[in-house]
Amino acid sequence: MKSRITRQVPGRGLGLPGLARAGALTALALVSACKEPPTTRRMPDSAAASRGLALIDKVGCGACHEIPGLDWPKGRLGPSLAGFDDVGLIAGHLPNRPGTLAAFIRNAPAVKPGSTMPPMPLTEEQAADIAAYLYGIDND
Amino acid sequence: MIDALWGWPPPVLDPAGPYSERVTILAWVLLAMALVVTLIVVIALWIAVKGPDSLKRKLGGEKTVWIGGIAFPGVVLSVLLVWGLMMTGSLSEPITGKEMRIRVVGEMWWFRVQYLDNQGRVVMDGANEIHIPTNVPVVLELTSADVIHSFWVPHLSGKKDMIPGRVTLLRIEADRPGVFGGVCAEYCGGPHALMGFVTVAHEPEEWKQWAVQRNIALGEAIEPFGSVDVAGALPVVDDDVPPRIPPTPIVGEAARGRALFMSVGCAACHRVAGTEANGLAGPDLTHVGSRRTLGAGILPNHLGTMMGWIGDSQAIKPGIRMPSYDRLPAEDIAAMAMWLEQQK
Amino acid sequence: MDGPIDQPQNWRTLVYAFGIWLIHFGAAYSGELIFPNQSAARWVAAGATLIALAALFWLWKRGEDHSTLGLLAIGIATTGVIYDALPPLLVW
Amino acid sequence: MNSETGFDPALYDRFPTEKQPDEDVEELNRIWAAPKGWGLLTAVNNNYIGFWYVATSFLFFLLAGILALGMRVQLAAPMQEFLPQDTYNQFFTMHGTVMMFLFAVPAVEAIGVMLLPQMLAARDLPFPRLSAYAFWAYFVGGLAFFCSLFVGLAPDGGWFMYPPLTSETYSPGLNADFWLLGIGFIEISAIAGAVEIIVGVLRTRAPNMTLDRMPMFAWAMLVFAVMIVLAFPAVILCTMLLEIERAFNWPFFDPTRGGDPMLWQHLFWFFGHPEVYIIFLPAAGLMSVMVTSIARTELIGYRLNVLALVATGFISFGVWAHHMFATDMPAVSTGYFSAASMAVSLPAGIQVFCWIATLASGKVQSTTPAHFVIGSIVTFTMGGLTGVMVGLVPFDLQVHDTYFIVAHLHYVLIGGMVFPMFAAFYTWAPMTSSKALSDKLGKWIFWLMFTGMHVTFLPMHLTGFMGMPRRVYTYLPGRGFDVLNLTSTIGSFILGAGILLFLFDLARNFRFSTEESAGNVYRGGTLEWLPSGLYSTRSIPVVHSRQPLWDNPNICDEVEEGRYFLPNAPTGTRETLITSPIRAEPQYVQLMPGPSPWPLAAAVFTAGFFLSLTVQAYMFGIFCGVIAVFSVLRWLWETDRPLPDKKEVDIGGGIMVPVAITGPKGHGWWALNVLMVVLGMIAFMAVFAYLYLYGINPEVWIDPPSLGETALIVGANGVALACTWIGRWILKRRAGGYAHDAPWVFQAIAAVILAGSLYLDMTGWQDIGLRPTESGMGAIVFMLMVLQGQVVIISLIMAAYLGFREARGLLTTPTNVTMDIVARFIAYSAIQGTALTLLPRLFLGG
Repeated sequence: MKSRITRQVPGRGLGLPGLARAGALTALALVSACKEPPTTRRMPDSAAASRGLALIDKVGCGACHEIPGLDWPKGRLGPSLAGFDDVGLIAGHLPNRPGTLAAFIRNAPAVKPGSTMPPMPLTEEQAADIAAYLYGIDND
Repeated sequence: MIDALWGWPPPVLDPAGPYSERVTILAWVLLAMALVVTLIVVIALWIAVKGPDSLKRKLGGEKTVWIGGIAFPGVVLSVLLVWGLMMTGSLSEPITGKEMRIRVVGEMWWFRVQYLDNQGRVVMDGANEIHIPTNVPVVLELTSADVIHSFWVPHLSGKKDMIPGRVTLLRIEADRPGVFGGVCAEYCGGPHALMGFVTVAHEPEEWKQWAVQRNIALGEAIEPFGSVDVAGALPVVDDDVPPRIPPTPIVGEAARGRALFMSVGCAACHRVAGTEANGLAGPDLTHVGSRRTLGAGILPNHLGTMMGWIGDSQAIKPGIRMPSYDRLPAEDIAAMAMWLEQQK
Repeated sequence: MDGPIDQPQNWRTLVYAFGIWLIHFGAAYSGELIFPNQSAARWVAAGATLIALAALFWLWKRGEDHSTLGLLAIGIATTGVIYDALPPLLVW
Repeated sequence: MNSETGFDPALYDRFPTEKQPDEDVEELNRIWAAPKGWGLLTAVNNNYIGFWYVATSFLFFLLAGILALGMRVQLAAPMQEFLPQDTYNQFFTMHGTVMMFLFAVPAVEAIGVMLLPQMLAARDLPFPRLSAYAFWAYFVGGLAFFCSLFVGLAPDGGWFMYPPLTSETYSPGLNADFWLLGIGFIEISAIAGAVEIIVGVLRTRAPNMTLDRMPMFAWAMLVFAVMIVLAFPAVILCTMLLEIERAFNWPFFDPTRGGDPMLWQHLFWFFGHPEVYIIFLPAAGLMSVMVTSIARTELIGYRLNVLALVATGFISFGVWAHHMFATDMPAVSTGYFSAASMAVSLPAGIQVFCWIATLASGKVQSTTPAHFVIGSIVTFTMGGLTGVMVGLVPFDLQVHDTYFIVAHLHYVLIGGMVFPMFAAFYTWAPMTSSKALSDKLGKWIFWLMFTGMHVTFLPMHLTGFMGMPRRVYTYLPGRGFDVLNLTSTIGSFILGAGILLFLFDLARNFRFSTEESAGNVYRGGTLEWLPSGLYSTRSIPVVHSRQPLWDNPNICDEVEEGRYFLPNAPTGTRETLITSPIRAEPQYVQLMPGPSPWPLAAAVFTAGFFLSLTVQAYMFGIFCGVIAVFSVLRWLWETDRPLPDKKEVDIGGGIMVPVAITGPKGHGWWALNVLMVVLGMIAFMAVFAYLYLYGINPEVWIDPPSLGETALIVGANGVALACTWIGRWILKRRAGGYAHDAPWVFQAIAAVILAGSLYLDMTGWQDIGLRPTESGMGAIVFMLMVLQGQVVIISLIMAAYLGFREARGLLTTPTNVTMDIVARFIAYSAIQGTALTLLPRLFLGG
């Protein structure tokens, strides 16, 4: 039942099997080859994203996660969120969609029973803003 | 959050109490003086270098030195000195012994806070957070457990060093409720940069509630917030007061967290009143769940940050004495964090 | 400005005046060091100030024709002594 | 009074004399020639030592500047990881320490060594081998100290090194020891330099250059050197205390055993604040000299300026505790220091307005030095004004230890010292270089540095108001500091670019040369612009005004033709003219030592000694120490030479003066007195430390040993004192004859008695159970004995040295310089021993 805390590369930390990740990347590359700008896949609202970063700072998500754009803290208890928009599944389970992500941020154990990520003191709108920011992280 | 306490307007120029207020007036006058004198010197230099000959001739003699270098500074300095000394006098009026007393001990790299009764006995322990009522002068007994630190809440007062082997006294008073940030101002090695705390000023009624919530029984004979006498704002507690009962019932994960806290080593350094955790090296965690910050004023305090702090405090504040518990499974850390967050 | 420094009267006045300031300062501060926050320290300071002012007065009377340099040195040293006499008066 | 020494001023009218033969110049060249090749390292002439000294201090300026840039990058944004925490803590400690101790003090001293002999028209400084030793100790020790950074052992306790953070408990590594090591060297070289400068300024001026005609720089250096002599002993003592606490666990600063951490702060700042003026005053002296040449007119308020220098020198000793307002000093005490801090601003104001008035009275040329000088006045004024602000206690308590102070001190130091130094580089580089620096490039450099300086430090005032403390390796995001810090970082790189451009200018134009010089580019009026070689000027002119070169257009030719004092080398060796301290009347000709490898060896082995102690290689340390002492004695061996046949020589114009001299007129007597003042100040500071610790922790004081024992010790010291006098008396009685053993044997007996009485003192305290490791009292009482032990060891070495000289027949009768110095030093030891014994045994015993 217990998962060890690991300091691993981000992809593995999220429990995404290497093969599936490679496949997803290939698929993504194919898709982006025919579509115009790859960022249109999910178009985060930039105002929301900047509100999201401020909230991340204020709430202290960095205590557990390394998050691009956040100088400090860079906690290592949870997985790094670098390259988050490329991740197919949240916590290895849930489809990586804005609504789901926001719900997960706000109350992870409710969305995914057994998650060790605790509920966060955030409103729904705030969680949505943070989700918007996380989708804006582009490490490609 | 503490983030909001800094920045604009600069705390030094944004007083929240009678002591800092007078200093702020002095600061503005001094700034104006500095600006005016700088302008005078710059204009004089301009005349000396590029100015018309008639002005140059007036400036180019010993008279300039007598007026500009002796008479003018003499007057300005004398006035400032008299004002500064009078202010020093009024800010350091003797302590009557009737003020509310709180002891703050500088430790590498956090602040131990102990609320004292009017006999000087500790009635409640805390860390990195000082709660005071507004419009009541509070005398802080400052000392240090290791090296020299310095206590500074710019909104409320100037700073005072915390020196091992000595107790220094600092009076603070807030005239409006609010949350005011503070820092250690004397270099104390290692992560000195991340050693902060918050001072919370409450309306007196609210402060009283806060004290009551913490099981500090207010004695009947003493009315701490009467019009004049604020002596022993925290009243005498009998020595045989029963240990405080943690406010929330211990069930489920939290119960497991409590057991873990006792078994994995936390209890050796931390104290939680009413439990067997009795360590004195680290901050007292009896009311940790109600504190605004973690890690000496650097992180907001909630379940998530508590987990991150326990799991890898060294990544957040390198060099501190608490090790990272990164060998523990996340579930265990979550359980402990849950229990700690219940310690309101 | 008159007062050639190579004349003994001038350089001596210069050194004595500020020497008196330094001794006065040392005496007043020592008083506070030995009797911190006590009224005895104020008496020490008051006594030191009187002696210092008397010494400066003597320095002024000593030379018949003081140069401007000597007078200014005595003036600034006196200002300094008065400055250091203020704390026990104003800081209560 | 027209004469100080009985010299008839009318004799000056004989000058200029006839033109002297040119062959004399060749002899001067031969006598003063520098060794070739690697032998150049043994050179002691100020033209070389001064230049190396300046270059080394500038190297440390660059190194410390690079550290500053590293720190600024780290602070450009919140919570960065460019420099890890412990590296940053080492960086800021080293930046402060190197800038203050290895750059600022040595730099002004170096400029003094280089310029003073020329400005005073002396052949060289009075003790050239001492200068060489001071330089090499600084060079070797400074580099070794800086290299600790590369192995991660650099100190990290801040440049002020407050215990208990720096005590063994909280700084167990070698880092803090390296700080103490580095400071040890700078103490040695600063004191040596101060002795040199005091004697040099007072005794080697050109004839008739009275105190009223001395260049302002010489005045500033005189005050500077006196301040070093009075202030450095405090830091010498407190570094000794800390090192002994760290190495042997004597609790001077440990409050749990009756010590007190505040003792360090008092001792450190008693040195630390005068230190600021020690740095600023020489630069102010340079400013006064440069404004005259920039404005092409006499300095307005010359005497006011001297008054300001002297006043600053005195008052700066009453401001040290304004660094300590936030400790628990009584409010009245803070008032005294606040008042003195206000008073010390007055002289600074006088100087600034003297410069402005001088500029206004002349016609300002738009040159590079002019730019730097004006930039300096503006910047220094701003720093001075923030200084007045922090002199007021209530305001200081708010901004103390914040970035406001960082801004203040950089305004004062950059405006008051760095800008003047760059102006001086441009002004005096033509003196030592065959090519002048580029005036055009210089203006670019100025604007870059000036802009960079203000962009860096002006925002810091606000950063401080916003609550950012000093000495932080990082800061949290979202506190409003970000933009200001980024601005400061950008500014620091602009400043850095200016200095980089200066290096380019140096590389392109600077060509060190002792033969040819680029000439008097900025048309200064003081004597350093006379034509000169390694022997300085051909002949030493009679000075009739403050700007001799302006007032006598022919002076250069007259000097070159040998028409003044000492146009040749009458004794056939290196020599200079010693003049009287106030009116500069010729007194005698001093014989000077030439190149020698021994100062270099002494410096290297001194460095080896301290380094070995730091890394705890004690045996090797002792080995180095012995060689160092031997080297010093070996270099001294040649300095007190038997007199040449001629007892008196013609120094020009038929004026006869003696060759070499003993007693109060001699330059060696003056140097020894300065040294005794230093030792006396160390002892005085130790007395203060004793009384202070007693005042704080009287409960650890115990009753002293018996009065009988005390009387015995004092009696023995009295006998020793008598012996030193008897030895000299016997030597005098042997006038004309052979000295025999008695004179030196009496000195040796005196030294041995002193050692014995010290032993008695020590065992007396041990017998009543006092231990240095147990209490603050034990530590400080035994410390007094350590100090006495040092002078006793030196006394023993001196007595043995005297014996050797006697054996070689070098002990001349009826008086002898070495005998004079040894006897006086041992007598001093006896007096100091008596005082330090009596203090703990009689005063406040319990």
